[in-house]
Amino acid sequence: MFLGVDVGMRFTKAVLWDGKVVSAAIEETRGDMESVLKNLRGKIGDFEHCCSTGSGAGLVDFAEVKEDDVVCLAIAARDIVDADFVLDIGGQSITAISVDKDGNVIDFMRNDKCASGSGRFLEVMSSALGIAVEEIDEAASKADRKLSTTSQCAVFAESEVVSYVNEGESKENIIAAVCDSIAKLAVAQANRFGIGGRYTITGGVAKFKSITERIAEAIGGEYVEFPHPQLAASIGAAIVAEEEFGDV
Amino acid sequence: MSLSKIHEIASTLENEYVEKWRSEGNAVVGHACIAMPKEVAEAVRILPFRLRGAGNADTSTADSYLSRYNCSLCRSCLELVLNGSYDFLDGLVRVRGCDHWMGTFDEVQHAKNPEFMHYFKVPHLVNGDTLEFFSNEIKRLKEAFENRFGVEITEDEIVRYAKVQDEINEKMREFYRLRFKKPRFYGSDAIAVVVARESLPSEVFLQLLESAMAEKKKVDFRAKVLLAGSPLDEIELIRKIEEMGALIVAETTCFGGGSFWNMAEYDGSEIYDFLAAKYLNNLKICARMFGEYAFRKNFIKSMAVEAEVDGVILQHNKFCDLFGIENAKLRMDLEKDGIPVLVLEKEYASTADIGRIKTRVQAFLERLKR
Amino acid sequence: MLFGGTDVGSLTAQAVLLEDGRITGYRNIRVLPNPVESAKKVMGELLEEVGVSPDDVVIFSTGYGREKLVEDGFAKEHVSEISCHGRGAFWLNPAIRTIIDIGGQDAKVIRIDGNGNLANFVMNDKCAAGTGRFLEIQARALGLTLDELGEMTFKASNPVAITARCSIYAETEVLHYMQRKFPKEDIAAGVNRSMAERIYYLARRVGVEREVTLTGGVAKNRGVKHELEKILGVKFVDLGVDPQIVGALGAAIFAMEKYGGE
Amino acid sequence: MNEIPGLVKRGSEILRTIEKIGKYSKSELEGLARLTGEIQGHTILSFLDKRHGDAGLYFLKNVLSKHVNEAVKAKEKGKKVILIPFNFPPELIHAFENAVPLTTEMMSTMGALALEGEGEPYWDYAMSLGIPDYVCSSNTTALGSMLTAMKGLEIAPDAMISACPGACDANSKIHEFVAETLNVPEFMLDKMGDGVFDYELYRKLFLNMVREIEEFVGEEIDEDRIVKVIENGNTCTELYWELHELKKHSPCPVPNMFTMLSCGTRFTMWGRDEAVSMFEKLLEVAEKRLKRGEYPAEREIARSLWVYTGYYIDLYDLWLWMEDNGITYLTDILNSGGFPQIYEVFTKEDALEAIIKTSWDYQMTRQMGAENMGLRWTEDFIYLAEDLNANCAIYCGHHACKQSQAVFRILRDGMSSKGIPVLKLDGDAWNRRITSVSVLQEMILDFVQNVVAKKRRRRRGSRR
Ligand SMILES: Nc1ncnc2c1ncn2[C@@H]1O[C@H](COP(=O)(O)OP(=O)(O)O)[C@@H](O)[C@H]1O
Ligand SMILES: Nc1ncnc2c1ncn2[C@@H]1O[C@H](COP(=O)(O)OP(=O)(O)O)[C@@H](O)[C@H]1O
Ligand code: SF4
Ligand code: SF4
Ligand code: SF4
Repeated sequence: MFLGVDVGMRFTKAVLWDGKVVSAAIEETRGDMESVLKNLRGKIGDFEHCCSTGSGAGLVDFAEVKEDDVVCLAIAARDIVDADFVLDIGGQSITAISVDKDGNVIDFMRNDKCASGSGRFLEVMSSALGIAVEEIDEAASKADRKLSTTSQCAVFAESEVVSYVNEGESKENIIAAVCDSIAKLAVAQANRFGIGGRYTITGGVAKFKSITERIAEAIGGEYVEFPHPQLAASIGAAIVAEEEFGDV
Repeated sequence: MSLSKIHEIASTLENEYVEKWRSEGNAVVGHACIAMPKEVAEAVRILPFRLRGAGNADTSTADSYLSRYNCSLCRSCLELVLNGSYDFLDGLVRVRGCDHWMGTFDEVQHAKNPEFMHYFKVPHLVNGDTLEFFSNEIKRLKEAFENRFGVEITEDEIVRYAKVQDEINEKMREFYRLRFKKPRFYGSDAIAVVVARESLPSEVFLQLLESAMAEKKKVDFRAKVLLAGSPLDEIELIRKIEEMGALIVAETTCFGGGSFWNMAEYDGSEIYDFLAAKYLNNLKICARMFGEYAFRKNFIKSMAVEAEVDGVILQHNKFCDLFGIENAKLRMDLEKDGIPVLVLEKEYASTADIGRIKTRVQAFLERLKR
Repeated sequence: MLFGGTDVGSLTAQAVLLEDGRITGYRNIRVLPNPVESAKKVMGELLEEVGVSPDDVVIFSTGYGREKLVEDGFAKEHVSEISCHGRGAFWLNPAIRTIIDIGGQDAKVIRIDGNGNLANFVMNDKCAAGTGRFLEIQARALGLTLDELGEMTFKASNPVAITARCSIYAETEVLHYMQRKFPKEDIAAGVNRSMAERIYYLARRVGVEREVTLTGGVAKNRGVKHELEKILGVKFVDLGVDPQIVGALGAAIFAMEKYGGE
Repeated sequence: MNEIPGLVKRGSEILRTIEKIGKYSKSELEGLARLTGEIQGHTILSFLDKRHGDAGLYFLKNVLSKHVNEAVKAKEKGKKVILIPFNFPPELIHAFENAVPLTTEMMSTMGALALEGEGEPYWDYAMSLGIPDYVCSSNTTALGSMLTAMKGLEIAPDAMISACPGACDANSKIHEFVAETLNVPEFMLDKMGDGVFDYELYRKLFLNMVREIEEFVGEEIDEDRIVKVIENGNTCTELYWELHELKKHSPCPVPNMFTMLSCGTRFTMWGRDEAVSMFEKLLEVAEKRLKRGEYPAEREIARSLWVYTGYYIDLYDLWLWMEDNGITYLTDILNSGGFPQIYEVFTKEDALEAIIKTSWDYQMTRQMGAENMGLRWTEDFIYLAEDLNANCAIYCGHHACKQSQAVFRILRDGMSSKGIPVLKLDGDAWNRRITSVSVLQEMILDFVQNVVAKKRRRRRGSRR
């Protein structure tokens, strides 16, 4: 049994792997990481070897190996959905990765220095609108008018939202516009990098169909859905542990 | 009547007159700056069409070429070029405007490689050397047109159209003065007029302008304001500002007043030297001309006095270096001279920004005690 | 005749009532999703408390949704928050020349003349680091309440440098410091200080003339207030009321001045 | 309100202290450096690191400190201080007896070196004047430092030169702002493109400018003096290309920091004897390293070309850290964009023609002032990459430099077509608020290990 732990900026994800996902758990990343990791281990069960990844990989003291998240994402993309490209949208950044036949990274590109295309931005927006994260897709699907969002800054975008609220716009239309603006930034990133062919979208934001559908539509090519996209990097990490320590 | 026609033209790209023009076998070339000597193109019935954003705020394709640090007006225009909205153009004159435009044209070439794109070089300084250079540049522009469209451009024809431009400029000044003392038009009407001018054959425009000037509107306002800063074709934005009571009675931007107010009339001299002096001297109204800050400040101040305004709004698009820096300096200096100033930073065509803008404009009006 | 003002912000909404040139009551609530509803609710509750019928009050609105409130007849006129904060502060203390108002979404520095009229103002046009929202996000990351966040400035021995300008990136910085086990007080104090620095540079643009007061929700953050006084080299004048109600008060004063007769 | 300390004053004080440094022992030095503050301490020590021989100290003492202190003392000696931008050859001013150049970007660099918070106070100061926060930080910081430099100091410049019209609006505009604010004359050039007519115009403007400066300074350039300046420049050029040749060895014997030392010299002392000695030192150290096969890491993993600017100051020892991790910093636009040449000159006229050519082809002016900046930039770097055998490129620059950002796509596509991967950093050479150095390090490592070195290869390939 191999454990992959991905300590992201927003969430810490753990996956127990044995040729397939046996169990998985997610906790919010906090200042006090010891208790976060303890909770996760409690939820996930016993493991033999562990690999950690993500920006806080170094905080997982029980991990025997550490691996970069781009590597883990590439492995997961190739092994799970056989994709040539990954577009990862996490709490704070958008990353485009190209993957070779064996699941190695060919090249990757992380986004411009601005938080507005990130998952955290989506959270801030939805909470300003009083929409729970789980309801985003449903709300967005009820939109009946397309609003423009131009502001590229997360913080300004927030005042745009307030502005729309004042104009009496519906919550649904506004959240759809927010999803749209995140999708647009992701698409620009994908095109700049040159994503084409078979690709998948991972990271917490890929859970929202209202965003992935917009992206897939704009990029074209062959989009494959990643099952439990938020777990992608932790799955990759678990596979790394398997390759390091397993007897394959 | 004509005014509503003008508004219609200003809110679309390819208009019916351009369609007709093309169907008669005439060419249309895009350009992006008032340094473009219109009469050289018009002399052989090439219509110079100024690129603009037409209120388009969606720049998702352009953003994968230009960066988010580039002016949103440029990104908007690039988007329209990439998505085919400007396919009715027979070519582009890459007028040396600001750096963001230079980058934009580099990307146009990289992504689309248009068949005709002539680089028209416009100096940033005005002196004997640059005028001589610019005069030659205008000749090279003429030659580029001749080679591309298989025509011959004679000096007589250029002179003929220079006189047409003189007539339009004079009419425009007259039209602007109608807004000064007892305003008969909204600023949004005036912007529509100048935008239409950049999108129409001269003869058509002149007719529309004349009949529009005969119209009379009832105009409500709390304060009279002069608008300056970066180029602006956002009629919707002006309308929103005016709805709050800040009537734009004068403006010095390069779509508007700046494009004709100081334009010299043909004086019978050598045509290319004349055009060089005419366009380069007029360009001093733009922040891209260095060493001419005093000229711009005085232009704004004198127009503010003539139009009896209560205050000045200096606006610029986010990421516009030229006007962003210029406005910081102008704000200090105009305030020092007792002219109340509001600086507005905005994203091109952002309807979502409107709330922020409204609060500022309202407070500004309150500051003016109106 | 009573005069009322409502001020709806991004986080809180206030109502104030004036009678015979005196504040007869005020109320401060968290906003509802719709600003018009917020204004009606806060004023409704206040009127009920004071026992006055809405028909006997002339209401001016400010803040978000101020025009809408006029459109549907709830308020008689609307005035911008900028003027209202200026007028409210001046009414409370005519020595005031500069008001620094920091709310959830924006920060403004307002200068008024000797008659209480608006002389000049700036509003943060920039990245949000100088707004209350910035503090909220960091407080959450630190696991502190807003009240606690402010107090930390006085407990810290060695404030950290928060360098990111964007609140979302600053949040990451805060998390990093926490994971590296820096004392919470030092991180929180760093947050307060960086906030004060942003405001300082905004203030420099219109200049700060004495006397100066601090309004808006962030005035309740003692840490930011202290840092700001230090960096500006001034002592803020206490207006003697809840600093969040100054905007609504200003609106009520405008109503009184316009419809109060004489 | 609190005021910011004058930059030049602080900088020149610190540098004067550094001049005494030769006398201290290593541990004393460390102690002293720490006293100057955490960041400054790191920075100063990284100059003095032993892999640089005595080149780092020589730079601080005889290049940077001299450059600044000559300007500080100019008034006393009745000389005029002329502020020049980094894309203008300082040798023209060195040709005058009674004028001293002060390079604006050097002042901002000093700010980064000398002050707690690096260039940030100057950036903030510019914000307080209402300069928008999106103007490239290089200029914003420079403006803040130029305007605060005068505080409590003798060093208000007497005139300014702007070589940027045609190459960069933001830069030209900031210069205009400063000239207007300080009310000093501004001499300007204009570059329109790459053609013969464009050169003709540039040349005329340049010669005019020289006449104007001569009038302003009240001195005609002396023939012997200007010829000497060019000859010194020629010697530097030769040494510069020798250093360039050395960079072709792998592992690279030229320490990462030398890129900055050589362009720092180019921007300030070129044409002077000090510059010649500086380049001799650089070469001496590099040759010694080559002979001994010295390289800080076990292996040279990445040979990186910085396609725009790097860090002007070794914040948190970024360059040392790179070397320790096997990442070589080959060169960047500031150091290579000029492709300096040798000029044979006998007369004042020859010498001026040489300086005009240099200025026309100077770093940044050459690329940003080109007809198509995206293409020129890309061509230059593909050439350098192939010449120096680079295996990756790293883009960093100034926050919001629209010039390079606008055409980055073209550069990346071009480099990729040659198989050279490009990492884009969103860092800023003067302002760590944009991205902290530790984050940049992480990004560089991720890129180098995974894309360049392909550190992890899966043994048996994918299950697929
Ligand atoms: N249940 C949830 N609660 C909050 N955010 C969620 C949830 N599910 C998905 N998200 C989205 O996913 C993002 C985090 O994605 P993730 O890939 O875990 O980021 P990171 O690895 O940077 O921590 C959040 O910012 C949010 O937009
Ligand atoms: N009790 C408190 N202690 C410290 N800070 C507070 C407190 N209450 C509010 N704040 C700060 O004030 C901000 C909200 O200010 P407020 O003036 O109510 O904003 P708005 O006008 O946008 O509703 C919050 O973001 C928070 O930073
Ligand atoms: S504050 Fe805005 S512009 Fe700045 S980094 Fe954050 S999201 Fe981007
Ligand atoms: S708004 Fe400014 S940056 Fe944009 S095109 Fe105009 S001058 Fe250039
Ligand atoms: S080219 Fe870029 S970094 Fe250089 S001065 Fe201009 S905007 Fe700044």
